Amino acid sequence: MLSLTLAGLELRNPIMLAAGIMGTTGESLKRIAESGAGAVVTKSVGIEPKAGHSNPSMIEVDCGYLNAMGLPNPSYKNFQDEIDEAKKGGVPVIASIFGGCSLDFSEIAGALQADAFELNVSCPHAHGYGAEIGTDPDIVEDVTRAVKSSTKVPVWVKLTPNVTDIKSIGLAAQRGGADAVVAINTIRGMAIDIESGYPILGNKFGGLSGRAIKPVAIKCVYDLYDVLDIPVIGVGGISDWKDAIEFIMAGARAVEIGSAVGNNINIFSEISSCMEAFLEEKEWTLDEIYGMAHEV
Amino acid sequence: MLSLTLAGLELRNPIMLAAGIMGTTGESLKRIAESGAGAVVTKSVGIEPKAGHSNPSMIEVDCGYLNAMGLPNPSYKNFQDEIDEAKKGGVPVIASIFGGCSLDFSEIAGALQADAFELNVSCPHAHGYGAEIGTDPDIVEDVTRAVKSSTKVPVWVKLTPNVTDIKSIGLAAQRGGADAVVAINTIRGMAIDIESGYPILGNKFGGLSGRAIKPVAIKCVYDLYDVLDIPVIGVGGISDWKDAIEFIMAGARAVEIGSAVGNNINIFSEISSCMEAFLEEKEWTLDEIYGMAHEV
Amino acid sequence: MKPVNAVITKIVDETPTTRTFFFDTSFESIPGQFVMVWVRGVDEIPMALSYENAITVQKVGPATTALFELEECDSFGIRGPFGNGFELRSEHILLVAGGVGAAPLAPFAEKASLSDIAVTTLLGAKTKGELLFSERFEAAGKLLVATDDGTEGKHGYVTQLLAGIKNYSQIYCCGPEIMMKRVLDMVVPANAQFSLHRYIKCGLGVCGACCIDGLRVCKDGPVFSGDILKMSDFGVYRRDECGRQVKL
Amino acid sequence: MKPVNAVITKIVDETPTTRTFFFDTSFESIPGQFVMVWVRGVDEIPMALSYENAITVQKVGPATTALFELEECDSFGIRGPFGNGFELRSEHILLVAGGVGAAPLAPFAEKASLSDIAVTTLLGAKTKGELLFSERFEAAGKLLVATDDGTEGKHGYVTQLLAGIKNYSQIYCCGPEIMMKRVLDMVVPANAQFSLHRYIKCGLGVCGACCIDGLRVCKDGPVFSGDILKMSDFGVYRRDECGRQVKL
Ligand SMILES: Cc1cc2nc3c(=O)[nH]c(=O)nc-3n(C[C@H](O)[C@H](O)[C@H](O)COP(=O)(O)OP(=O)(O)OC[C@H]3O[C@@H](n4cnc5c(N)ncnc54)[C@H](O)[C@@H]3O)c2cc1C
Ligand SMILES: Cc1cc2nc3c(=O)[nH]c(=O)nc-3n(C[C@H](O)[C@H](O)[C@H](O)COP(=O)(O)OP(=O)(O)OC[C@H]3O[C@@H](n4cnc5c(N)ncnc54)[C@H](O)[C@@H]3O)c2cc1C
Ligand SMILES: Cc1cc2nc3c(=O)[nH]c(=O)nc-3n(C[C@H](O)[C@H](O)[C@H](O)COP(=O)(O)O)c2cc1C
Ligand SMILES: Cc1cc2nc3c(=O)[nH]c(=O)nc-3n(C[C@H](O)[C@H](O)[C@H](O)COP(=O)(O)O)c2cc1C
Ligand code: FES
Ligand code: FES
Repeated sequence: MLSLTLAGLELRNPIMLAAGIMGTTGESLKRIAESGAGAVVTKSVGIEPKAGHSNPSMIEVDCGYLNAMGLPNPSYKNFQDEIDEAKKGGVPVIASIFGGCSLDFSEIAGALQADAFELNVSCPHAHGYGAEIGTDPDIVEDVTRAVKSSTKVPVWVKLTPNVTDIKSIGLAAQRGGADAVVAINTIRGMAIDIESGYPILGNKFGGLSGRAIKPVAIKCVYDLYDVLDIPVIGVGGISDWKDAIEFIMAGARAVEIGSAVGNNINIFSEISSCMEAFLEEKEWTLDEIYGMAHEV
Repeated sequence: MLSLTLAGLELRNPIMLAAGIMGTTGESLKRIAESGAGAVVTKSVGIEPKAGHSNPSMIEVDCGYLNAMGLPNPSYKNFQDEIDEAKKGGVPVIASIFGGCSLDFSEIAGALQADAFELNVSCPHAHGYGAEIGTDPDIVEDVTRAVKSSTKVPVWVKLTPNVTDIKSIGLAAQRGGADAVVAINTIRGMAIDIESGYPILGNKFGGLSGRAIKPVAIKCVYDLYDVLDIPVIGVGGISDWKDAIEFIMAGARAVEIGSAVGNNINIFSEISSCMEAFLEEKEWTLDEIYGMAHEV
Repeated sequence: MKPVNAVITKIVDETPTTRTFFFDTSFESIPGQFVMVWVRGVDEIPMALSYENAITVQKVGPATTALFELEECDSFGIRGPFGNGFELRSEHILLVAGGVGAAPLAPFAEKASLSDIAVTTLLGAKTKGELLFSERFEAAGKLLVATDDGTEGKHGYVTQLLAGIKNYSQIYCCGPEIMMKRVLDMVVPANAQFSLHRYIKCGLGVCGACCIDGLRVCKDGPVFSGDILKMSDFGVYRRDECGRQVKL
Repeated sequence: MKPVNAVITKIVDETPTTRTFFFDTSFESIPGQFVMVWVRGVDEIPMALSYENAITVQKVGPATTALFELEECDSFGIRGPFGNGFELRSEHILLVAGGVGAAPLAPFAEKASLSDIAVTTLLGAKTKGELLFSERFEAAGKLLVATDDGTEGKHGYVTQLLAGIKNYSQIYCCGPEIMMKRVLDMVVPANAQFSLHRYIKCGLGVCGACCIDGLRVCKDGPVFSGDILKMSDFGVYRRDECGRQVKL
């Protein structure tokens, strides 16, 4: 009863693994698929292998995490095997990709076989990538269009909340031909060690994820749902089934889970079954609660 | 040992009350002053009396609060008495003011007697006010200049984090003649009641405050410190002395506390004394830790 | 906390203007504490808990009218309990309730009588039919009644009953502020507790909308000792939604 | 949690390449768990706790070299403990330690001997001077030594000692992966626990950088039972910082 078609992909449930979480190896993606996720998104891969920022690259803060991994990845050239292994999990595998310009993006999308692509134009701590691109509607439109013309599979665009108006970026992605948008990537943030004055992260600043950001993500999804014709995929701070329901009511067709996987690798099946029980008790369908907050 | 001069104001300590917190009545401001704050900022007042958004106007979320008060205020015309009463607390009283254009702002600043003005161009849920103004550098510069020419006391500009680049807004305030900037106001956010699908706040969405936003505020302060010559005042998620130290190390000359006052009205004196003890133990002065995160 | 969903299990007409709504969740609370009742799409308003699982509502404006339109199985949101509640002390206590001010005092009377404390209640209302919870007060101790129109008990204000009462050591009062002010003027302030009504916005002690003399009704109150109120705006003016002073 | 400040109270030179740093905070931990040690301005790296308030560091690259430059009263950041640690079971246990792999095994030997479990340790190193914690292992039970250059004990690999040992029911192993792989091939997998080394980035079980066969060394490990490792990449390849497979 949770199955759905999301921009052309058949999903057994709308609870997916977010990019950058246990997504570097095929086996770890497979493990998540087997643990109940409706689909899995890989770590963002780029043109060349990258080691990422130096450690500490992720720390716990009040009600969330700060990370500045720095997009470590083996490059797309070493990644098809991982995707193929991940496919054995039996659910769609979405390749998250990043680049410095539309050529990078289309090179990667043209070369990889995946069930869909998620364009990371939203990582807040990668110099020359991510949000440095994703805050400009024209570039987002351009990148999206380039990827669309180099692949036949659905293309999702992952948005940054670190903008004055996320709707304009979502609309740009839609104009570029995106099949869905994903909101949100992490929020720029920073923590300082008061014993020494040092910024804690190796990269000094990073992106805030986890429960702290849920209200911000809900608002972004709500706003995007209002202006877009393509589906919105919600991500940011989901840690239980209630959060997932809240996103769907805000207007998310499906959701992704990141940080919360760390402490609960069974979160996908747990959320699915609790969500089913809730819908049953309320006598609601997934379709009925989709965007419900806009109708009341 | 915590006393300082902040943009012309003598403060006994750098821990101030933030705008909108127990700031509507002179007596409540006085109470906070007497409980140890270095200065108090009033509720933002505008041209006409405003009742604000309907309730619920503030709710608790994970690690923070969402509020959409809607700038309820008695108008500046009914406010001088409150400021005068607040002054009996013996610390500087900063009048927070808002308006729809520079004329509004200068009318209010010209009429009120206060120790300084804080311009609210950053409230995320007031239609035609606040962040709808504060996301445009030109308007911010214009409003700041207008207020500067209608008052002799220091003018602080309070910034919204809901922008692609807060530095550009801070620079605009500085160009307009601001004596300090205050960062940050709340972050746009929203929560939905999954039992009914209703957005919980009367205004549907609001601003996120409290511990959840501290890393975001720290990053804003850090960035502003880098580019501005005028002092930065830090606010957002401070709930203990360690948070206050973290802000000062990030580059805040002083801090303001909002949400945390609700559960701990003695927070000002508690933070001051713990901060003193910490500095003593470390053999550091307030000046030495100011901006420390930029030097390591 | 966010509002929890409270499904109405029973509605009781108490008086022509007052209804009790029982719901499917219970709150452990000290009588005098309040909850914020969210009538979805309309407003959220403060209400005392008149039972651990009920509120008793007087219909006065938009939100309470919307509540009156609800039926069994309908629901509203509730968060709380908030505030401090009445502090139970002394051997013999006197309750003074005016109108719907009886709502927080009825469970308090029951709590006191369970602790073997002698409870005398002075209950006032406009007219006989508006007397709220008289059976509950009677069951908990002694009850004296006053009505403005003389249809039951003393003809006049509840404060007129007060003069004749001796022998209590703590007084608990809830009702219109003017009436509470009159009570305060008649008793030893330190021996009296008053549950105040101010415009509640956040309910969390943050915004300051409910402040009286710097004290937050939602957090430091709603119950205040008379000696604190002696030196305050109490009985003189309230604040409207904008924060303006309004003469009472 | 954020890193806590650990002030160095004592530095002990264990071997020419290995130093123990004692600090002013203690961690309650299961031997085999690790902490993330933040050398400010340089890097943050995983280290086993060799005592409840110490780490024992082999100098191999930038971060460990920076650690070696620290003196008493200097400090670094620590967060943890992370991971699962060795599970103590059986009456008679065998520890197999190679090089700095002795760091988590020494406190484990002490814990086991306190529980009256018979402990036999096979300790290997390149050369005599690099044998780590031999006194601690000796004090906790029986110790057999092997050195690559024959300067002490058996001339050869520690695994060569293994053949002669009987009578243990659980084996605990930490050292270079190649050596651990050899051990795994010689024993009943289900009776052996191995502490793995993978590149640790987040340390929180989130990023997946440390995954081996889908299992997270930082969260599901670093200690894994031999029967889990039998079917994995163990001993075949590791991943570099970019996530690329690298043959061991
Ligand atoms: C601590 C406390 C406990 C209360 N307990 C009860 C109770 O048990 N039963 C009961 O019937 N009433 C109680 N009230 C009063 C009740 O909250 C108001 O009657 C209700 O808010 C009216 O809302 P309305 O929209 O129907 O009327 P409106 O026309 O909006 O207002 C009518 C009156 O209620 C006041 N009011 C409106 N909104 C609020 C608000 N957010 N906070 C405070 N006052 C408000 C107005 O100022 C006005 O005086 C209590 C009030 C407080 C402060
Ligand atoms: C669970 C665990 C416990 C460990 N316990 C100890 C111990 O008690 N004593 C000890 O001396 N060493 C221990 N190590 C190894 C130690 O972490 C590395 O020696 C150290 O990270 C080297 O850093 P470097 O900058 O000095 O050297 P580099 O030149 O950066 O690296 C040298 C080697 O260490 C590895 N390394 C570097 N960074 C990391 C990292 N973040 N995570 C994992 N490996 C890394 C590299 O892959 C390389 O193989 C442990 C490792 C793990 C995974
Ligand atoms: C450790 C870590 C690594 C991440 N890596 C990526 C990435 O490579 N690409 C990407 O688009 N988002 C990445 N993200 C962002 C997440 O996919 C997600 O958008 C964000 O964390 C918010 O969701 P959460 O609160 O559920 O974690 C990463 C997040 C974390 C915590
Ligand atoms: C209930 C409430 C009311 C507020 N009202 C105002 C206001 O009138 N003007 C303003 O500039 N900021 C207002 N703010 C923002 C705070 O001053 C502060 O910037 C923000 O809450 C972040 O700080 P905190 O995390 O310490 O609360 C308000 C915040 C809250 C929670
Ligand atoms: S209503 Fe906000 S402080 Fe009481
Ligand atoms: S290092 Fe990130 S999951 Fe283990």
